Amino acid sequence: MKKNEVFSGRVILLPDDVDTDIIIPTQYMTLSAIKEMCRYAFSPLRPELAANICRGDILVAGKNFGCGSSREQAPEIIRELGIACVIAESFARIFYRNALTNGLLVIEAAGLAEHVKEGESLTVDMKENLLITTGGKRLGFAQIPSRLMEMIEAGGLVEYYKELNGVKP
Amino acid sequence: MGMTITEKILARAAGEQNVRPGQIVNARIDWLMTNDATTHVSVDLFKHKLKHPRVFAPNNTVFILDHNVPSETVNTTRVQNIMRGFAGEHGCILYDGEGVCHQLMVEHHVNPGQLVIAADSHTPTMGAVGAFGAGVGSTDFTAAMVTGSIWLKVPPTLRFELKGRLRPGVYARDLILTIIGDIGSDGAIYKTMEFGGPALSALDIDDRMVLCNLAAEAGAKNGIIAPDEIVSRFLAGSGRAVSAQDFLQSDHDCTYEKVYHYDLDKIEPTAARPHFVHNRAEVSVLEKENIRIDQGFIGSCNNGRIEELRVAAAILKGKKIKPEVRLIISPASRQVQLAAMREGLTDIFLQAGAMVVNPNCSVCWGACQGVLGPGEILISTGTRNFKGRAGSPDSFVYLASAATVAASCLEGKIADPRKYDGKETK
Amino acid sequence: MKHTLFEKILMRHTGRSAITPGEIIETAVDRVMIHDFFTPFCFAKFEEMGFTRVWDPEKIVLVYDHLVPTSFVSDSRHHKIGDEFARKHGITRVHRADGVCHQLMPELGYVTPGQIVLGTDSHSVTYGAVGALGTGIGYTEMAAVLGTGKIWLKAVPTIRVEINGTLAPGVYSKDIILQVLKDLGADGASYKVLEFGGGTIRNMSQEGRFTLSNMSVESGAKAGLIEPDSKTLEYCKKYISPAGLKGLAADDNAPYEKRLEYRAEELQPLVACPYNVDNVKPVKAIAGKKIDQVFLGSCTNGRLEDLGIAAGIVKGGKIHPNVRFLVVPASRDIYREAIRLGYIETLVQAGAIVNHPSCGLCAGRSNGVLTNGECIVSTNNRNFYGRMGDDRVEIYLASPATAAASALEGKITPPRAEADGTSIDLQ
Amino acid sequence: MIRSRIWKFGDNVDTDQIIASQYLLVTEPTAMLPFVFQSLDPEFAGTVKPGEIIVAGKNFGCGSSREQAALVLKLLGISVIIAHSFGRIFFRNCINIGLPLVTMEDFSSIAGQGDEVGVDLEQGNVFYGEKVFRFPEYPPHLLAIIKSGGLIEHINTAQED
Repeated sequence: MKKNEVFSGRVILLPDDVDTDIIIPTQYMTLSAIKEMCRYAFSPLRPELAANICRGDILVAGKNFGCGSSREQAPEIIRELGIACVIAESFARIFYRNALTNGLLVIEAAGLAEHVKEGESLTVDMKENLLITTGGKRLGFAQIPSRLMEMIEAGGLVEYYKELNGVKP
Repeated sequence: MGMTITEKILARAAGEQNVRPGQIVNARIDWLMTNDATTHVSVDLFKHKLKHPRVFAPNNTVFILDHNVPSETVNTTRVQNIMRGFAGEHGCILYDGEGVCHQLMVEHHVNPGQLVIAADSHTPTMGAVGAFGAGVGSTDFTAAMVTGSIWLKVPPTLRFELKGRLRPGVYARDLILTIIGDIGSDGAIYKTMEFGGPALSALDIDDRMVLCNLAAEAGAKNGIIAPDEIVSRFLAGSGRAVSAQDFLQSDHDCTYEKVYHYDLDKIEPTAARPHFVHNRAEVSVLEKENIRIDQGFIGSCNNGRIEELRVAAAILKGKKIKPEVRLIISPASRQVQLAAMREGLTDIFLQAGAMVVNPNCSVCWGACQGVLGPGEILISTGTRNFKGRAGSPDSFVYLASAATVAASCLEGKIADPRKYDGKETK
Repeated sequence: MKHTLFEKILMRHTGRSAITPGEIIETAVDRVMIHDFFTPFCFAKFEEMGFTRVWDPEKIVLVYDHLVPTSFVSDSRHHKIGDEFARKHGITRVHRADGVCHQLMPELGYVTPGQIVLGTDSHSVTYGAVGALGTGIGYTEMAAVLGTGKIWLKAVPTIRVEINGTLAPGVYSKDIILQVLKDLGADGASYKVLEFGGGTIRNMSQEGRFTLSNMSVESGAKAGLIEPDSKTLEYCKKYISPAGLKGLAADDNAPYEKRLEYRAEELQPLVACPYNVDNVKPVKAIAGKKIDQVFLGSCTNGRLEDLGIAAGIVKGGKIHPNVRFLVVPASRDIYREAIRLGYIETLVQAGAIVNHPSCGLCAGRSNGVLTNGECIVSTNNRNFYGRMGDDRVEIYLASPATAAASALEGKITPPRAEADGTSIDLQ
Repeated sequence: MIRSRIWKFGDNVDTDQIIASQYLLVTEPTAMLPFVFQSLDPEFAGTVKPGEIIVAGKNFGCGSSREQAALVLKLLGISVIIAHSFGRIFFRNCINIGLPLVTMEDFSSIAGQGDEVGVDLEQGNVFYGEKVFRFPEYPPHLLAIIKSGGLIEHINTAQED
């Protein structure tokens, strides 16, 4: 994900307070690999959703997305499913931080949900910090602090320290 | 011609004067029992297959939740709720998480001379109080619950004549593992294992339950010991008066298919290697093989009573188990749990680093609590060590006495308990 | 410049004489805790990042509590990986079956007032009850902390929660935090710190205070701090001297973004209803709802005082036949002390199923999971979809007193049934 | 007359090997089938075909009284089990659910995995290559249960008349 990129993707609409027990229920967290957990993502809320997510889709949610447990499998699974970015009115603190740690682009923007329908395309302009709906509605969002942007571009904290510790790719 | 105690019980239950081995009888049942591993199959048959479903004797039908308590999956809870609903609907007795099924039956219900049928293979435990106890499957159980009786082939009896006295650090558990090592896990198929002889005067109810319970692992239909003064004292202690004519004894001129003789002075601490109960080895031999262990378990209907907990506490007192070893202790019933707290045993276990869990089948059942991962090694006072019994198909279970389990957890490898001079001798 | 307790702790660690919300600082960490659920993930990231040794083995604590005793074949792998990492890096503080991580950390002195302590669990905020900055982070971030001993933190505004007066009988610290969650909402303290104070807090036992800090995260809070005092000193006496508390107090009229004021007398027994922690109602409002199970335990309400309150209520009574009453003491020492005081015997005689200290059902994987259509009153801290088995199990979060009263009646019941005058007395 | 391929098993195959405890507490029996013989022969559950026959040594089905051990073999389509000897409760459970068993000493040392075997339950004959082996008649009361297709069916008819 480069700094000034412009990309678009299919919208998936989620409500307020989507907690991390919904994103990945506890009983699947001892599976040895993130890949194996993906098919259970969101199962308590929408059991059919995980199987229908395609690479490049965009999650659009209400307030307090990712509240609850600090389980980092939640953002890791969302990234593994190929979600390009998560746009929510507000994020729970630990989820937001874990998302950055995993290089998952998370954008806070209010009032988007009323202007998009599930399945519609949405364009994200990281240069102008703009969200553009198929209906032509343009919504701005706050600039992501450069320190956090670096993390996302580096692909997350692991890549960041790999470089720092001189680990050969 | 005289009859054995088992033949007398079956004759009485079938309303016959006398019975012979091989004869088929239709026996009236005094107690029926089923647990959360088997009941849902019976309830399904009762509700969907039977044309005229009704429960013959609800107040003699006991439902016990003990195998997966507290429930580890939603499936288990659904199955357990079927059981709870049925017991409530038909007025059967229900124990919900109060302890292991056979322990509760002996503690609260079964009397000498009675006939007990249960959907659990360790029902021979009832022989400790001079009753006939045999295990059946869910369909048999359902039929028995509806008709109140069951067809049984009268088994020939093998007599185990016991003399002498167990030495310090040696327990009834070591004796029965030695016997099964001798006769093999099919050594008593379709037969009764009757234990008797002068040694019995020094074997209390706990020891007798250990012997009769594990008879199932030699394939026996039932295990039994003629009731005596020790049994009547035990029954009085739990508020049950029993008439003398229920204290059946084998006639002096009864016929035994075979008689085995055991001198208890010669018994050594014994274990069963994975993956068979008859795969016997002396603990002193295993000690030399430096077998590292991951987990120890003290509990089960065979070896989870206050007597075992006293033996384990005597060894663990003031010491600590190896840090990377898990020792799980499950009192066999609520009564044992309360007694262990009052006698300060629980505190000793907690100081030693053990886990003291709720009264249930626990690691012996191996499907809910204390489940082993691949490659892990368990030493257990449970009833079975079959492949994968306590979790992963690639895990290993050694069976042994509570003393051996406690000693092994102190050393992190299988160890002979006698060096801890088990002050708690019998 | 006036500062909150949170800002004072950051200043103490960075040597700065002032700090304002929004500033990002980097600070050393006094202690970290990793529990068994995340050992495989955390340590794999640590290796992947190319770290070869931990920054300081003395400052790392491993606690096995979510998967203890094991329920599935895959569980012990998490413990084996933890043991291996501890052996390789000389970590000696490994607790394999001693109780819940957030109870052990303060109980064993691994957290003391004024420290910064991180855990791979969102309820690490519990440590705020002894005046320490405790907060939860993800396992990748923890891997980086293991390698560097440092973390970046954003200074955030503080919300002051002031409670004065005396709680009515039957009303406990759990009811206070449920009231706060009702007023703030599940994200009311997101990117903020809660600071609890006032007369009611000063009179509250140290154990009661842990419940407040523990659930501050349920409103999104980064930390839930309580000014350490003589009670904290008594609780941590084996590990700190009075000097350790110097300077650990907010300045008078420190800059709070918001103040919540409560009169303790006006509070009543509350319950968080499915499926959100801020969906809080008076217990009276839903009294009478049939229940199938009660869980007494967790790092929120599994302490000695909680077991004592429940024992007082069930003493001489019998748990309702339709209810499974599961009790899990929060730590080994609490379990021993509760046995010595007779609490466990009373609970078992009433029909409770008492288990070895661990997260128990609160971990939400085994240990008493329920099916859709079933209903449970529980003293832990979360009631989301699927948190205790099937995805629509109804979980009602309440105090140990409400839980015990409900277990007796077989339906949701307030601890002091004022309505019909029958009072289920406490001790 | 049943004629089919056989699956060979050794001595002392206990019911934990047939179906492990952790798979028993399910409301839908078919949920157990993928795990049958998981610890002994993981291929079995996926490759066994309806009608096939199990041949085993001593003490087949020893151990636990779990009737699910008999049920899962019947649901997988096993038509008959021939063994040197059976665990007592397992024998009873198979009869009760209408899964026929044949006790025949040392047959397992003759027949090999995958061989063809024929079984005539009424006449009491087992055919292997050119050889014919007799096995003892069932006692009358067992034959009655087998004929009605199982114990419950037997009770239903008995309660009728």
